[in-house]
This record gives sequence, structure tokens and C-alpha cells, in this order.
Amino acid sequence: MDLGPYTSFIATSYLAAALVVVLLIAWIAIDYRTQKARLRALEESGIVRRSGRAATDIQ
Amino acid sequence: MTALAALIRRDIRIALRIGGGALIGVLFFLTVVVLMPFAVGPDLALLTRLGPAILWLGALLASLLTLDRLFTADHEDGSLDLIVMSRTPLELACAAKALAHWLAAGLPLVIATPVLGLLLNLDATATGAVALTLLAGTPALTFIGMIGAALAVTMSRGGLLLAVLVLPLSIPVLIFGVAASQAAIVGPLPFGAPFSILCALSLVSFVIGPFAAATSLRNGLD
Amino acid sequence: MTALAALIRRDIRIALRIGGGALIGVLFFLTVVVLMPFAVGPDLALLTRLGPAILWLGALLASLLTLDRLFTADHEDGSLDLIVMSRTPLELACAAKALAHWLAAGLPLVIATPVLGLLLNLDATATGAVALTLLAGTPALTFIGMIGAALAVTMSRGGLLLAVLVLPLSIPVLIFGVAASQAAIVGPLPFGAPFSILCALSLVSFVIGPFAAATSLRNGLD
Amino acid sequence: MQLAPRLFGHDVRCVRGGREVFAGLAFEAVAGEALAVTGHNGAGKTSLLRLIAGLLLPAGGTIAIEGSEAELTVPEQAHYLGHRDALKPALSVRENLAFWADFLGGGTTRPIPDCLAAVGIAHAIDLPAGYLSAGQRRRLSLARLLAVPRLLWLLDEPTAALDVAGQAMFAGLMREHLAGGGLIVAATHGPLGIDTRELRIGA
Amino acid sequence: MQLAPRLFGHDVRCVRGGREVFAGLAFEAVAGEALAVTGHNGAGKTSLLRLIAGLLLPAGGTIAIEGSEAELTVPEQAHYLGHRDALKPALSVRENLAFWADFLGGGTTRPIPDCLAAVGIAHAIDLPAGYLSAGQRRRLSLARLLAVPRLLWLLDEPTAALDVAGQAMFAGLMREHLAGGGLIVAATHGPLGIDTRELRIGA
Amino acid sequence: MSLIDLANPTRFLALTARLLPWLALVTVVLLAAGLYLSALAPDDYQQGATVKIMFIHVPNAWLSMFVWGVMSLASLGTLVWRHPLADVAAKAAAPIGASFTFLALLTGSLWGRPMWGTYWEWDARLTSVLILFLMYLGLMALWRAVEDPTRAARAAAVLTLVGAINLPIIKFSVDWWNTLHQPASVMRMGGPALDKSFLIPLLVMAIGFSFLFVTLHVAAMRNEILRRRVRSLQMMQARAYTGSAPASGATGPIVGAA
Ligand code: HEM
Ligand SMILES: Nc1ncnc2c1ncn2[C@@H]1O[C@H](COP(=O)(O)OP(=O)(O)OP(=O)(O)O)[C@@H](O)[C@H]1O
Ligand SMILES: Nc1ncnc2c1ncn2[C@@H]1O[C@H](COP(=O)(O)OP(=O)(O)OP(=O)(O)O)[C@@H](O)[C@H]1O
Ligand SMILES: [Mg+2]
Ligand SMILES: [Mg+2]
Repeated sequence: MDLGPYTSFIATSYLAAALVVVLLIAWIAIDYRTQKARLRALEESGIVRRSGRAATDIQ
Repeated sequence: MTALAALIRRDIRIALRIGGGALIGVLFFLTVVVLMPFAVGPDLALLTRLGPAILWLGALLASLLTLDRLFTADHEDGSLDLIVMSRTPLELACAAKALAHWLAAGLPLVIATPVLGLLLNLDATATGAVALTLLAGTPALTFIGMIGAALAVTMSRGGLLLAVLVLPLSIPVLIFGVAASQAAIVGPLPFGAPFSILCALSLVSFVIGPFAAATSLRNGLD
Repeated sequence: MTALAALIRRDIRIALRIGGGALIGVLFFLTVVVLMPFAVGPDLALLTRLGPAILWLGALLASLLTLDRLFTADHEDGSLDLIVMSRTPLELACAAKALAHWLAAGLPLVIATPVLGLLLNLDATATGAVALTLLAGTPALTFIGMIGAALAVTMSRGGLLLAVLVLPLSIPVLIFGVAASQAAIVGPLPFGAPFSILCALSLVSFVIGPFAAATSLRNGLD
Repeated sequence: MQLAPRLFGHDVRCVRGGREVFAGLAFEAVAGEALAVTGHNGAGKTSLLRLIAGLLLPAGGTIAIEGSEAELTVPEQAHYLGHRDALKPALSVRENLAFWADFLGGGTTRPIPDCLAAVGIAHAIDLPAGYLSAGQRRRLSLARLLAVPRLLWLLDEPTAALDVAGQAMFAGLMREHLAGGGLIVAATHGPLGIDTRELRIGA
Repeated sequence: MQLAPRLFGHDVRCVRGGREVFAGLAFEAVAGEALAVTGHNGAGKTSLLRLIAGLLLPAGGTIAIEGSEAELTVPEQAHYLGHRDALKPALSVRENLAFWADFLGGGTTRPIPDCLAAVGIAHAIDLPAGYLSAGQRRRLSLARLLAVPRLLWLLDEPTAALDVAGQAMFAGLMREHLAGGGLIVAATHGPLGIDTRELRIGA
Repeated sequence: MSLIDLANPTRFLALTARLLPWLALVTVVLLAAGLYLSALAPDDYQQGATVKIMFIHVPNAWLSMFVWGVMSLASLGTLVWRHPLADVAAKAAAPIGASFTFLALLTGSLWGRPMWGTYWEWDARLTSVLILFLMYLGLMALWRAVEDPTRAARAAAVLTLVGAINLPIIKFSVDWWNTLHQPASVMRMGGPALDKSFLIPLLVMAIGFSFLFVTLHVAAMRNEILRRRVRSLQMMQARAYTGSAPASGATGPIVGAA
């Protein structure tokens, strides 16, 4: 595929978009793990939710 | 009515007695104007052309300087609690406070304009046009800024964040303020069109400002 | 040393936490820069010429917006009493507070200058020159402003006149800062001359600022 | 014949900063009665007063006054006296009180000097409020309750900073208010000097 | 052998806002003793404490400590606990106390959690100070007295806002301080719960 | 399951746990198809291959405005119904919207360089996107500045709604401003109707990015709900440890507002 004289601009656009999306996904995934780990730690320390269910119970 | 008049009177009295606000605002305004010749060099024509822009920028930034304590001061000493509880609708009380603030801090800027116009080599028409647009536009700045000032109660301090929140919202006022002044000075567009939009913006802000501020105050207390 | 380090750490922490994070300073300058084209028009050449002045104004505004509460906040909650009573000399404590303030509000501008330079179409030399003058000059703004902040504690008892004198004092700093940047960008004057005056102003303010502030704080308590 | 006004709360729940302070609270007071809210530090006394004053939103339950002017909300019929005294140091004692009288009262007010005399700071009428001692400031805040008549007084540790004579004076004022058909809800750690019904929060 | 430290004032005169508050005041307290300053509202109790703390300049007379570290001034050997509590709402309880310990103490401090436990707010250690109730704030201020050892405690209505248990806890802390050779000057309207020598100002 | 049930955070977590994989799948398929189609798209006779930037640029530009709309709706939910899920939706959308706005700006400037010879021009449309970006950042700073999430949500809701009213005004005035100073701008955006060969890849990409937004938003909302749960449990924990306190902290049942 020949993209002409501006290949680098086009590539940068696509790569930047990919990078930003990957960063967003990574942030969300890491955040999810962090919160889960905290909930687990809290649960181990014996804290119970008002509904009486386990902290990590998200179903 | 007594209630609102009392509020306006109190706020103006405090502003004048403590001083800070109005004077610092005017001084900052002056600083901006004095600085410009050094920035653009000794080119009088250019300076004149930039005159309205400089004055408007100065006014916008000066109003930010004084706004951030509008509600936080009352919040910290407990007055805000009583104002929220009173039989006066909070929206009206907010509008009264903004009006008092404009009288104490915005009006001095309008009054100072003719003096500063001299420094910028503006002629009488131009000065008059700028002063008129400032008179019509600075209330809008105050009423928009009031929203940020009310948010500052929840945030527990204003400062730079308040400026960041408020400045983008006041861009339209700046645009039409400068445009109307330019139109009066160099043409070719008529002064009326941008000026009436400026007035319309002010009117819109008179409605939105108090409502938004009252909402965020009601929710911001604790 | 522990005492001063603790003071600096606390003040920075409060500034960051209340301001909403470390990036808020950068965001503020970005907003101020974005505002400029709306006033002077989207003329890149003109914007470039005004660039240093715009950045310097942003710096002045940033320090004014946050400085006025530098001591009054501590005064109102009683911290200032304890600071005055402590075994740390008040002059040093004042200097530490000013330093913390500069780190939280002045330094971000210096760091953000290269980014803002792009928007204002400044080339590398110009950006470097502006950043350098800001690095040398913004501490002076903080240390001079500190005097006014200290006077604000006394303000309710008639210190207004003195406070009014402080802002004009910072005008020379602004003027030489802008002049040095302009010299580096367009010439023909050498960069060195105004820059060394700027540095001299900073040095003077480092000495005078803390002493003046400490004196007025000691007299202002009651 | 109209019933005497009655303040009541029902199943009130309070959450602050994401934390439950109390729940299932019920209370009532009829005209002429004072309710003393007690409890350890952090139990939620101030929070309850602020809920009644409408300055906090209840996470559940209702608070209302029945038998009084129907079109007014509870906060609009109440005076709130908190830890912070709503005084501006730059204004004189007279100006401070006159402002609140005008702002809250809208005409139906008692003359300022009278109110100041009743709380014992008539001599300071033209002093800036910033010059007052802690007890004098508290007295000035109390004067606000006299300047504008309101059915319900919400008082948060009202006797703090008052000297012995001041506490007696204040007990007298409260007695008068109750005798006139008023209602009082006061958070307190010590005796108020009047007959009260007690509401204890937190174990 | 060194004498026990002794705080004394001699012919002290206080002028505030151009008005004389008191004059010719004399007082003294030796190590292990507490001085309770009493008087009606506006008598000048707070003013006296602030004079001793060096926060006001006396219009006449002398205040000094003899028999202690000579190179330190009176304020440098004192803790001042006023109406305003020197807390930053944005910082956590731990950060607030740690700051004052570092700033005032320079190393010679007691561990933060210990101090907080002693005043009964250990559970709130990581809460922002803005979330504390009035009594909890007061307790946090008291923790400062424990974190950094100082000879002289200047206390302005220290028991205000404390509940009954809190007052007992605080009396215990004062007793400990006195037993360790400390000095206390406290302005108060009520009983402090410890043996005191009384200093009455104003009629 | 009625709408009310959905609006319960616990139900929301349960439902989205099942929904999320499918959303992710649809997103991946759509974006892959979009990329494939855009690779096949012919060069523009004027813009050459750089027209390929459009397939990224335009969806992001659309979404940057759309997300503010989503936040405004959520803000209404916060202020009018005081619903916690609305708070969560508004908060989770802000960083995602800011990212899309950033991408629109970035790809726009990268396109601008070959087309008009400059990365940045104070053009009306570009400038209003920049202002939108600033407003996103300000909003995120506001979220961070308030510790208590419910109070932060209400403050942010006011700002979001005021922003929503102001954005059209800003857009309009910026257009006016620019035409005043610079008539006959160099660029022609939204020119004549696009040819089918561009339109189809563009639409597929746009729908793909929209699904990307929905997926990310739902996932971020889940995180936010968990974060709140952590916070309120921590509060309970702080309250539970009475320590050696003579009479402070709580007695009685230890419950949180979770
Ligand atoms: C930083 C630079 C740029 C920004 C912030 C920007 C912003 C936008 C926005 C907000 C839209 C959506 C407008 C709408 O649907 O009403 C848009 C669409 C579009 N932009 Fe840009 N743009 C930039 C640069 C460019 C450049 C350089 C080109 C090409 C020469 C371009 C071509 C287009 C096209 C073709 C559309 C689709 C128009 C339509 O659907 O009506 N943009 N851009
Ligand atoms: N900042 C000030 N400026 C001028 N005068 C003041 C100031 N603060 C207090 N005063 C006056 O000094 C006198 C003594 O005040 P002080 O605060 O010492 O009283 P106090 O004994 O502590 O009273 P309280 O029991 O009410 O706390 C009062 O008459 C007061 O009006
Ligand atoms: N602004 C706030 N944000 C979050 N939590 C708060 C806030 N203010 C108070 N709290 C918490 O709510 C609880 C009740 O506080 P409140 O002030 O009602 O107590 P109180 O009974 O008045 O105590 P005190 O006797 O100390 O005045 C306390 O545990 C406190 O930590
Ligand atoms: Mg309380
Ligand atoms: Mg006192």
C-alpha cells in the first residue's frame, strides 16, 4: 500500500489513536484490579456490607 | 426587597472597608496596560489597535482575581448557612451578591477605562466605545464567574482551578466585547450587531448564573 | 531544617490537594494562553510578538490569585500564632512559605513554557529565553507578593495603603522580564543587560521579602 | 382552634462523607418544649441540627413541623446558631446585627439597641465585631435570635464561651422563648439551665 | 541544684484597640502548678494568655520564666491552644499532627498514633480533618500538646466542645503534665477537673 | 428486569458482567472491519492518501461532542433524581471524552500539516475543539478536587450542564470571531457529500468507535462503583476501630452506606 509523501503523518495518526486506546484500556484494567484487591483486603479484615454480602461479591 | 438591599449594602460596605478587592483589581488592570508597551514595542499605531483587546483582557483577568472569595468568605464564617436558610430565594440572594460584587469591583474598572485609554493612545470615541462595552459586558463576567465562585465552596478553595473552570465559559463575552469595540473604532462592521449580542450574553448570564450558583451552593454545603 | 522542610511540604501538599492536582498550574497557563487570540485576533505573528508578555502576565496572575491567602489562611485558622511562637525564626518560616508557594504556582509555568511556546509559535531560542527569564523572575514576584500577603493580615487595621504599594513593585520585574525575553527574540538590545537587572531584582526581593513580611506579621497579630 | 406547632422527625438517617452517622432516629417536640440533644463527641448532634436546618440532606426519613404556617419550610421557620458565628469583623456590632435583622426579618424586627442590651453588650454597639472577645461574639450571635422572631431555635452548644452570668441570662431568654410558644432544639454537653426533654444519640 | 521553673508576671498592663483591658496585674505559678484564669466575658483572659504567648505586646510590665533554659523566650517554651485550632481541613488527621510535631518539635516528639490514641481519635487517623466534629477537632488540637513536650501550656477554654468523657481524659493529661514538672495557665468559665490556683481578672 | 432494577448499582454490576464481553467483541469486529475498509479506500484526488486520517479524525471529533452530551444527561440524573449511578456515569465518561477530544486535536493537526502547511491555526473549529478539551480537563480537575464523591458529583453536574448550555454559544461565537478576522478560510471541512468509497469506511469506523466508547464507559463505571464501595467500607473500618478511646468512635451496629 503506497501512502505517498505523508506516510509518517498517517502512520502517526493511527499509532497515536491505537496508543491512546490501549492506555485507556490499560488504565481501566489496572484500576479494576486495584479496586478488587482492596475489596478483598477489606473483606479479609472482617468488614461486611450493609446488605450483609461479601465486599467482593459483585454478582 | 429589604433583604436583598441589606445584602447588597453589606457586601459593598465590606468591600470598601477592607479594600482588597476593588483596588487590587484596578491595580492589576493598570499593570496589564502598563506592561503592553514593553511587549509590543514603541509602535503607537499597533498599541492603539490592540487597545480594546488589552483593556478587555485586563478586565477579564481582574474580575477573576476578586471573585474567588465571593462565597467562600461567607461559607467560612457561617453566614452562608443563614443565607441558605432564609426566606429569600437563594437565586435572588446570589444575584444580589453578584450585583454588589460588580458594583464594588467591576464598575471601578469601567470608570478607570478613560484614564487607561490615554495610556494606550485611544481617542475619545474609542475610549467611549470600550467603556460602553465594558459596562455592558463586565456584569456578564461577574455572573459567569459567580458559578465558579459557588463551586469553590464545594472545592473548599478557589485559586487557579476556579480560573480554569471560569475562563473558557467567558470566552464569548470576550469575543463580542472586543469585536464591538473594534467595530466602533475601525469599522467596517457596524457597532450595533456585536454590541447587541454582548448585551444578549449578559442577559443570558443573568439567568443562568444565579440558578447554577444557587444549585451548586445548595448541594455544596455540609 | 526539619521545621522548614515540614512547612514547605505541608504548604505544597495543601496547594496540590486543594488546587486539584499538580497539573492544574499548567492547565491554568494553557487557558490563559488560549484566551489571548480571542482578544488580539488569530494573527500568529502578532501573537508571537506578544508571547513573552502573555506568559509573564499569566505568571503574575497565577501568583496573585493564590498569594493573597498565603498568610490570611494561616491567620484565620490560628496556625500563624503557632508559627510565630515557634523556635524557628519567623523570617525563615516566611521564606519557606514563599518557596513552597513558588514551587506550587510558579515552577509549573516555567515547565509548561515549551508547550505554550508551540501554541504561540515561538521558536526554540525564544522559548528558551522566556523560560529562563521566568525561572529567574517568578521567584521575585512571589517574594514581593509575599509582603502584600503579610500586609493583608493587618489589612483590616488600615494597612490598605501599603498593600497598594506592593503590586506596583512587581511591575519592574515584569518589565525587565519581558524586555529580556524580547531582546533574546528580536534584538537589537543584548539579552544580558535586562536579564542581569532581573536577577538583581530577584536577589533583592529574597532579602527584603522575608524581613518585611516577618515584621508586618509580628505587628499584625492581635 | 389550631393545634400547637409540633416539630417531629421520623426514621431519620444521616450519611456524611459516605459514612453513616446515625439511622432510624425519631424525635419530637411541641410548642413550649426544649429538646436537649446529647451524645459523645462525633455522635452526630451537629449533624442532626444541620439536617433540621436543611443544611444537610437526610439520607432517609422525614423532618417536619405541623400546626404552623403551612407554606413555610422548616428552615424558614428556624434560627440556626452554630459554631461559626456569621459575623463580619470589619463591620460594627450594630451593622452586623442590623444586617441579619433586615435580611432575615424583613420588617418584623425588634430594635437593635434593645436586643444588644438584652444580651449585655450594649456598651460595644459601635465597636467593630473583630474587637469582641469570644463570649461577646457569642452574645452578639444570640442577639440575632431576639432581633427576628422565629418559631424554632436550633442551638449548637450555645453556652460555649459564655461566663456564668451569661449562661443565666441566656437561660432566661430561652425560658421566655418557650413561654411564648417557641420550640428549642439544642446540642449540648452540659446543663442548659432550663427544663428539657433529652434526646440521646449514639449508644 | 537548679530551682524549679517559675512563671511570673509583674504589673502587666494590656491595651487592645486603644482601650485598656487590665492593668497592674501580677501572677505566678511554679512547676507542677496550674493557674486558672477566670473573669466575665471580655475581662481579658484571652488577652492575658496571648500576652504570655508573645502574640500581643504588653503595654507595660514584664512576663518571664525563671529557672528554665535561659536562652529560650517564654513563647518558645510554651504551647498555645486557642479558640482556633490550627488544623487544615484538606490534610488528614495524621498529616496535621505530623506537621506540627515536625515544625514545633524538631525531632523530640512522641509517635503520632500514640498521641492520637491518648486523646481518643486513633480511629480517625486517616480521615481528612475537615470531617471531624467540633469535639474531635478539639481532641486533635490537644494531641499537639502531647506530641511535642513543652514546659508551659497556655489553654484558652480547653474543655469547650469536649464531652464528659473527653473532659475527664483531658484532666488526666493535665495531671500528668503537672506531675512531670509542667506548668499550666488556663482561661476557663467552668471547672477544669484538677487542682488550680485561681487568678481572677476584672471586677 | 425493569429499568429501576438496572439503576441499582449492584444489579448494574451483575448485568454488565455478562454484557461486557459481548460489547468488547462487537467493538473489536467493527474496528477491525473499519480498518480493513479504510485500508482499501482509494486516495482522494486532492488530498491523496492523507484522507485516511479522516477515518480516525472524524469519529473522534464526533465522539468528543457526543460524550459531553452523555455527561449532561447523567448530570441531569444527578441533580434531579440524585441517583448514584448517574454520578458514576458522569465521572467515568470524563477521561474517555477527554481522550477522544485529544485524539481529534492530534489527528487534526497531523492532517493540517500536509493540507495547510501548519500544525496549528487559530481556526474557528479547531479552537472550539481546543476549548472543549480545556473544559474536559477542568471538569476532571474538579472531580479530583472534592473528596466526597456525592458532593463532587453535584458540583461537576452543575459545571457539566452550564458547559452544555455554553458549548453552542462558544461554538457560535468562535465561528463569528474567526470569520470576522479571517474571511474565506483556507480549509473546507464538511464539503460536498462524501463519495461512497469514503463514506462506508467512515461510518463503520464511527460506529466502531462509538461501541468502543460504550464498552470503555461501562467498564469504567464498574470500576467507579467498586471504588465507592471501597471508600465506604474503609470509612466503616475507620469507625470500627475505637482504639483506646475513652468515649469516641461508634458503638452500635457497624454499617456503611455501601
Ligand atoms: C486540530 C485540527 C482539527 C480539529 C480540532 C478538527 C475538528 C473537527 C470536528 C470537531 C469535526 C466534526 C464536525 C462536525 O461533524 O460538525 C471535524 C470533522 C471533519 N474534519 Fe476536522 N478538525 C481538524 C483538522 C482537520 C483537517 C486538517 C482536515 C482536512 C483537511 C479536517 C477534515 C475534516 C472532515 C472532512 C470532517 C468531516 C466533516 C463533516 O462530517 O461534516 N479536519 N473536524
Ligand atoms: N482584636 C481586638 N482588638 C481590640 N480589642 C479587642 C480585640 N480582641 C478583644 N478585644 C477587647 O479586649 C477585651 C478583652 O478581650 P478578651 O478576648 O481577652 O476577653 P476574654 O476574657 O477572653 O473574654 P471571653 O470570656 O469572652 O473569652 C474585650 O473587651 C474585647 O472587646
Ligand atoms: N463535613 C463532614 N464530612 C464528613 N464527615 C463529617 C463531616 N463533619 C462531621 N463528620 C462526621 O460525622 C460525625 C458526626 O459529626 P457531628 O459534627 O455531627 O458530631 P457532634 O455530635 O456534633 O460532635 P461534637 O460533640 O464533637 O460536636 C463525626 O464522626 C464526624 O467525623
Ligand atoms: Mg458538634
Ligand atoms: Mg476569651
